[in-house]
Amino acid sequence: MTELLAKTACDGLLSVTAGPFTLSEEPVAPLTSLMPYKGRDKALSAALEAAHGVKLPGVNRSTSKAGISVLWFGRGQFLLVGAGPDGSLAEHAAVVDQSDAWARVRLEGAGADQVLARLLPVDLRAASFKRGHTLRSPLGHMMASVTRTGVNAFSIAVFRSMAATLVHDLKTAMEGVAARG
Amino acid sequence: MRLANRGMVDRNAPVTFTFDGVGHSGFEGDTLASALLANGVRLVGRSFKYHRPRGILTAGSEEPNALVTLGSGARQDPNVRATQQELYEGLAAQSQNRWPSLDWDLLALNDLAAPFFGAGFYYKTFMWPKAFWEKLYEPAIRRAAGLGALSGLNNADTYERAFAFCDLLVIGSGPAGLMAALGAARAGADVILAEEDFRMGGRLLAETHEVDGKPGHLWAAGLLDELASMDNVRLMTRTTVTGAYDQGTYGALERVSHHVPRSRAPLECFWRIVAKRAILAAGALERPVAFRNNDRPGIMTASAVRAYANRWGVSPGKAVSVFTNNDDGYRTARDLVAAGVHVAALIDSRHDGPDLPGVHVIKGAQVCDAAGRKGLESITIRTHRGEEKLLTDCLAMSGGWNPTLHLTCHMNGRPAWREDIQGFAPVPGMIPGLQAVGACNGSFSTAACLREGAEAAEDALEALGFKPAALELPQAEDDPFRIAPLWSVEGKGRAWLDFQNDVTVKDVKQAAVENFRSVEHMKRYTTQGMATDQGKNSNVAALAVLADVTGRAIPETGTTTFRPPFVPVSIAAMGAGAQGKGFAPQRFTTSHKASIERGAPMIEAGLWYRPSYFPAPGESNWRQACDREVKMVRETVGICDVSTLGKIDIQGPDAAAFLDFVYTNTFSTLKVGRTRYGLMLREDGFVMDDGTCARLGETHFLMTTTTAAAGEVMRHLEFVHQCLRPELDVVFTSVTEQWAQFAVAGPKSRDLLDALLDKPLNGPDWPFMACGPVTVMGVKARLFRISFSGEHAYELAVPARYGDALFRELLARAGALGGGPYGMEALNVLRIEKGFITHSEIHGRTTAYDVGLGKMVSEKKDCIGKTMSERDGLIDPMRERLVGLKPVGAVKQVIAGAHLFEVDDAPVRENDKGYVTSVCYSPTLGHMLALAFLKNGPERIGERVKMVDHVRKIEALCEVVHPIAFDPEGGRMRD
Amino acid sequence: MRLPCPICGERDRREFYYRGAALALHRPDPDAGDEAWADYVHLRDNPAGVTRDLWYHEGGCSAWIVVTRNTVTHEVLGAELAEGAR
Amino acid sequence: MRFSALRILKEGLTGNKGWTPHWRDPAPKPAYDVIVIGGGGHGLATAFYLAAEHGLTNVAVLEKGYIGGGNVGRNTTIVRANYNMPGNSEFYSHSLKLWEGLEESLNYNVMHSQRGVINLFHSDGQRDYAARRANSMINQGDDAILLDREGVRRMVPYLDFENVRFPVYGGLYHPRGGTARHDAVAWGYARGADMRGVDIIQNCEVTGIDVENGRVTGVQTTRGAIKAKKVGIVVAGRSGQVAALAGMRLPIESHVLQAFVTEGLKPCIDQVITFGMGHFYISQSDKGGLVFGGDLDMYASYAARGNLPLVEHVMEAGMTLMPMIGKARVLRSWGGIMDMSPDGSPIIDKTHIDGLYLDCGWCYGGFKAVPGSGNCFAHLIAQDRPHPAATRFRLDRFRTGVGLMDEEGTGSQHNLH
Repeated sequence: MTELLAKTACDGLLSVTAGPFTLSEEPVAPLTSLMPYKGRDKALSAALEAAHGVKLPGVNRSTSKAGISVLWFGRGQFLLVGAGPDGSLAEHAAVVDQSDAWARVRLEGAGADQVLARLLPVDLRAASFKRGHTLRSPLGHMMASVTRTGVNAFSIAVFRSMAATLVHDLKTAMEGVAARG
Repeated sequence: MRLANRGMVDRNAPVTFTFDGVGHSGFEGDTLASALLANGVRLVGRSFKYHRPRGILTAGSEEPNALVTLGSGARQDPNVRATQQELYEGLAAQSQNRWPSLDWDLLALNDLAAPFFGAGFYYKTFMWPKAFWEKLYEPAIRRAAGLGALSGLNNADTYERAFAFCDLLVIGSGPAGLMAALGAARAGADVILAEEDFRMGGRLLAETHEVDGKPGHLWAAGLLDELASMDNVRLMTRTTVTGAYDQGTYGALERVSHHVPRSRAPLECFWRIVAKRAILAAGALERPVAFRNNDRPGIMTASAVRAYANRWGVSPGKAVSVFTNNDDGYRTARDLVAAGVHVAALIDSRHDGPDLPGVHVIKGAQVCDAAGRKGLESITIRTHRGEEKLLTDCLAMSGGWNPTLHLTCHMNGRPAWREDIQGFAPVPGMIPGLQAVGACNGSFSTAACLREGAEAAEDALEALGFKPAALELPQAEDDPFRIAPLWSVEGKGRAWLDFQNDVTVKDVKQAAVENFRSVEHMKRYTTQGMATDQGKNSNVAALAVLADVTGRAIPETGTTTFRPPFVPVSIAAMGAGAQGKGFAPQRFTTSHKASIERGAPMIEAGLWYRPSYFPAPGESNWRQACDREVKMVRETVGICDVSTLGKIDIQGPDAAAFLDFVYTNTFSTLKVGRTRYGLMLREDGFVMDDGTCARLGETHFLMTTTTAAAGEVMRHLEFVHQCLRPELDVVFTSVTEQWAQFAVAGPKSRDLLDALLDKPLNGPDWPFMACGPVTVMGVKARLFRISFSGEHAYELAVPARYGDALFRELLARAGALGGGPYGMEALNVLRIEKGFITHSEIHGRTTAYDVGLGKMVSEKKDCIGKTMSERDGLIDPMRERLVGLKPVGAVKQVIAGAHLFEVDDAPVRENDKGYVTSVCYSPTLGHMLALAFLKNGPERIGERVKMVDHVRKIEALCEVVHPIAFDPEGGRMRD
Repeated sequence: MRLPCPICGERDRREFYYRGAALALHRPDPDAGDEAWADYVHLRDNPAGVTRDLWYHEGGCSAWIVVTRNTVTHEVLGAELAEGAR
Repeated sequence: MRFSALRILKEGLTGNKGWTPHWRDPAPKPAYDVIVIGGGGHGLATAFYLAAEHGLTNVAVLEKGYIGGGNVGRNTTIVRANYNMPGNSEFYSHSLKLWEGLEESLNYNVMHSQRGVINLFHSDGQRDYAARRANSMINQGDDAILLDREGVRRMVPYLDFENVRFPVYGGLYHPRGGTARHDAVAWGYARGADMRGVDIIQNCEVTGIDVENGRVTGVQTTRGAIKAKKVGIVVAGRSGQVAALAGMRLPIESHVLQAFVTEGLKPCIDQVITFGMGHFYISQSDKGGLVFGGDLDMYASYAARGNLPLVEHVMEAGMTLMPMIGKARVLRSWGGIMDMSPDGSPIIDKTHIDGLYLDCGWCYGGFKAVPGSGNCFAHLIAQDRPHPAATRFRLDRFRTGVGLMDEEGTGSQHNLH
């Protein structure tokens, strides 16, 4: 062997469909945790904009431009998605590679919010949780990051090791909602 | 008896079903109860204690008598209310709590012995002889008690849980609920309208009142059409709101497919509805009147009789009589006459009741007895002229109405007594944000319900910040509610209050005589209100009887209170998803698949699955594999996935100061590129966790935790930082999942790595406890020279995507060197041989001092837990402290969980000297080994103690040895 | 039960871990003496009424928060981040 | 009146007209030798043993509401003596022995049913701990049997033995453990105390504790001042408030514990089964309801009611372990207020005030402790020295660290026990 073959988090698990719903794995992308040091949020935002063209988002929001996005990811934490971090960021924040830490899936289909309503204790109604909005909340028993990516589309991430449970739980919910017709 | 041209069942859709094996037919739109009544079935169940024959009492979820079992096998469903169950083709119902049959029930003998079975009789007997309680009395009582039976088989249906959010939750779809929902919906609020029934409309479906000049149910249908067309409205039928909880959270049970045999949809869904405001429009429940033998099949609430006639087109009898203490009973007589049913008489306990054309109204009279054991045949009427018998096969009784206020009591609020309705009504504010309207607020006329519903919508809209929309109040009856209290009819014999639990007026009176005068005492002593209806049919009357017998007014005697759930909810619904694997997430390492391919049995460890051992050809048990794997690590090289250990990336100018504060030992002095073992205490001074911590850069550390405590440690670090030391400029995040990490352990580990890594290791750069970046086949990796086996060992970490490939590569290379994978069993033996502790030893009750690491608590600095660890009781040498044990007597076995004693002492608590935490057979040393906690242990090395395990009957003489049994100098891992 | 996370907004109780009275914020000095330390670790005002206690938004943003709350009615009166609450 | 089958027969034949109050409702006297604050199970038992074993009959039990209205009437009725730690070990052993003679002592059928308690374990590590605990029980002179998987299957075949998450490795079986009818315990002790001359005074809330020169002299109540030579506080759930009347701050945090009962079902669960991994325990009442519970709601509360997350967690644990109970419907849920102590074990001790005694901190193990607690507290009050079975329940153990009894190993955070 001359090369270590990479596997995705949901290798062999996806995609699945039930009724109008499709669950598929998000394409592999660099994921970087950015945790600004004391009082460095603005500087980090400026550095991000200069290097990647996106600013730091507010709480429960994401910013994106040209395939690069930044998700609010919790208290004092952001997730840079889609580009390796520019070296300038480390001056203002702890920069930690998390590209392999998360299983990321995409749930699509009319009524997808009803599928997530089986698992997430948060209000996902379209009026209050719009495209680009993001939040941290437990999906079933798993700490998750959920982002609305479209009218009927969500991007969901949980710890990589829990990929099988994530797929199982979402599939069960999809089937339950689909069976009601 | 089915009535022509009445009701809302679909006469073009006949449905066949069976009850106790007998075939019957009904129509779509029937409940099992309405269909049974239509087929003339009156005896449907037996009571709990006296096994009295019982019929249908009500037309709703409060039914105490008509409980049946549906289905069979794993789908057997006991205690289903026939009054709520929708009929479907092929439905098969069985009666309950009878033997050998519903008709001939042996335990009906209990009824004859009733004088001896009064309230609380069992507290006074069955005491002698003592041993008979468990052997004779209790089994007999248990067999006689209970209602339906569980199948005993694993649940085979699917259930789900879901969350919903809204501005306004409206509970109940009668006139009040419909107006409230419409008012709020038109103004643009997000509305959920929840209705227990399978059809919306509430009481309007059961009455003949007109609303806005048309039949009430048609008015409701029109309004429902409008609601159904609105995006901001969710109509939920078959959904009972079961509980009111804090901050506007409501529990609700949706019976999704109980009416659809073999549906693919879940059977039930348990909802958690979060509502900014709620309107309770749950209506009211009619109360029975207590009189002698008022539990005969055929005696029903008047509103139920009316509902069966109007909604289902069924008359429960051929000659119906009515007994009432209020005007409402007249409606039943009126509607029955209109439907062509013979009304034998209307008995009004009041002298001033109205007249009703075509009906023989007997005023100032009472029903004082009923005859017809398995079905009503006659009643006895008492008037000022004396008693007379009346032939009747159905008695519709009305003792007045109780507002369905149950939800309002769920947060400890107490309702208030209202003389005008002779009932309890909610008080505003019992549930923050919830307003009760209509009948459940004690306002019984249709007009009042419509008005209060509309007004409550306005109030809610104002609170929510919406501008109310136009809403016209429809015209409807606004009759006053006139009632004169009548709780129980005087006379001999037993008059039932709580039908299912067989609690009679006599029982309540006897309880009072025995000084169970508090309403709570009375309920607990008589079991009144403890049946499946939770007192919905009996609480107020029982309270009234208690008030009467104790000479107090009703409000002074007590109040009614109710706890969740409003109706019983299946465990499967509220615990949906947990059956099988769902209790917690499963966590899989990247090497899982490869380990399974090698036949490794997996065991769960802190949600992770880890290989127990890797069986080789010819091995017939785990011990052979384990011994081989241990030998392999000691002699060549072994590979073990250690990714499950928690890994926390810690960075910032104050990272080192932070670690100095959370660890007992010092990390600010650690050099970059080096790793140090650290010990963490809880603030109470006991050990929380241990692990290594690597300094990757001047301000960059990587902390390792045990697998089990990873979450707890993360939470602790956040606590220490945010709550105790927020001034520190440090940030951290878990990187457990980012890295797949493998131990490469054994004398040949270096050889393996030199061949595998892109650049061979330069020895002097990689002393024991060194760490740093390396590359593996072009992949950036991290290498740590740490050891949990006592051998020269490394841990190699790569991004998780490469974990599977690297594990396979490592196994191939180890195999070529005579090594291979090792599992948890071998890992455990390796660490016991070395005296390394795990959570078997740091089990939350041990200190650093106990585990021999007292010196790791730095004297030069403060740290979490330091002060409390210095308490007298925690530094007493006579504490149980860590030692090794080696069997030296005839019995060569040691076992975890055994206790330690002096050799000549009796093995009793007073002599207890300690206990064994971890044991193994050491293939390296050729005997069994144990880690144990022994009083003053470290001072007793070389002495002998007795190990006793009572439960597995093992006693062994042991020598106390140093916990590090193998290579105590540590040369093997350092060199 | 729902709690107002100062960062995420109102969330279900199931997202939070409970630790106990906010007294935990006031860790004594190492040399404060046995009494002060024993009190800090063990004794509680434990009011039947308004209290301030510490919760961790474990399932959400990971903030430790101080919630002002009534232990009798479960009414929630407010919440603030623990890092600024001492 | 003595209760017996014969008495029931006689009363039944004569119209049940001869029954009399189980206890009197006397007005408070101006002074008593001993006042017991709290008419719960522990308080009533204390009064009973003061009278029955120490000859102290000039005793009043003061109850704010109605007797037995607190935790003795809102628990899951489990009685056992299966502790591991010294202190708890001898105390619960003592208590269980009192249970075994309780019906005879009280002439009241409390339906103590020694149907056996099984604690399941699911890993080697848990088996080791179960064995250690079982050995502690036998060292104490109590009974314990370590069942293997097949042994458990023979007794409770309906568990999900194939569960991949929590494979049943075996169980710690305690044959003498079981259940009792909770209310009857309170009433039986009340009747027994009353028969011996104790005044049980309901609707009498203590609003002050009178102390002169470091010695207790009486109490202030909603029914007036009452003098007393000695006062015992035994009000678990409200210990902090009552102790505060004497200027004391306690190592107690009050928490809500919910419990559940289903509709009546034909017999299906014959023992008490506990599933430690899911914090779940269940038995079936003689009436047929499945009685079960789980962990605390986890937040400080005096509301005596809980919330859905914990409810659902308990149901999940039930469905995980015994999916055959899925169709049982939960009829009622309730909550009790628990005195949670920093090591999960109770306190029976003197206070810094002469003549004032404290019995509290029962966490959620108070029901099975009722006879033992009453017996040992009465001993302490009457003799001014601890009962031999309760010497370790000292108030100062948290300060000194001597003799902590942290069965769970979770440390000083009150709600984790």
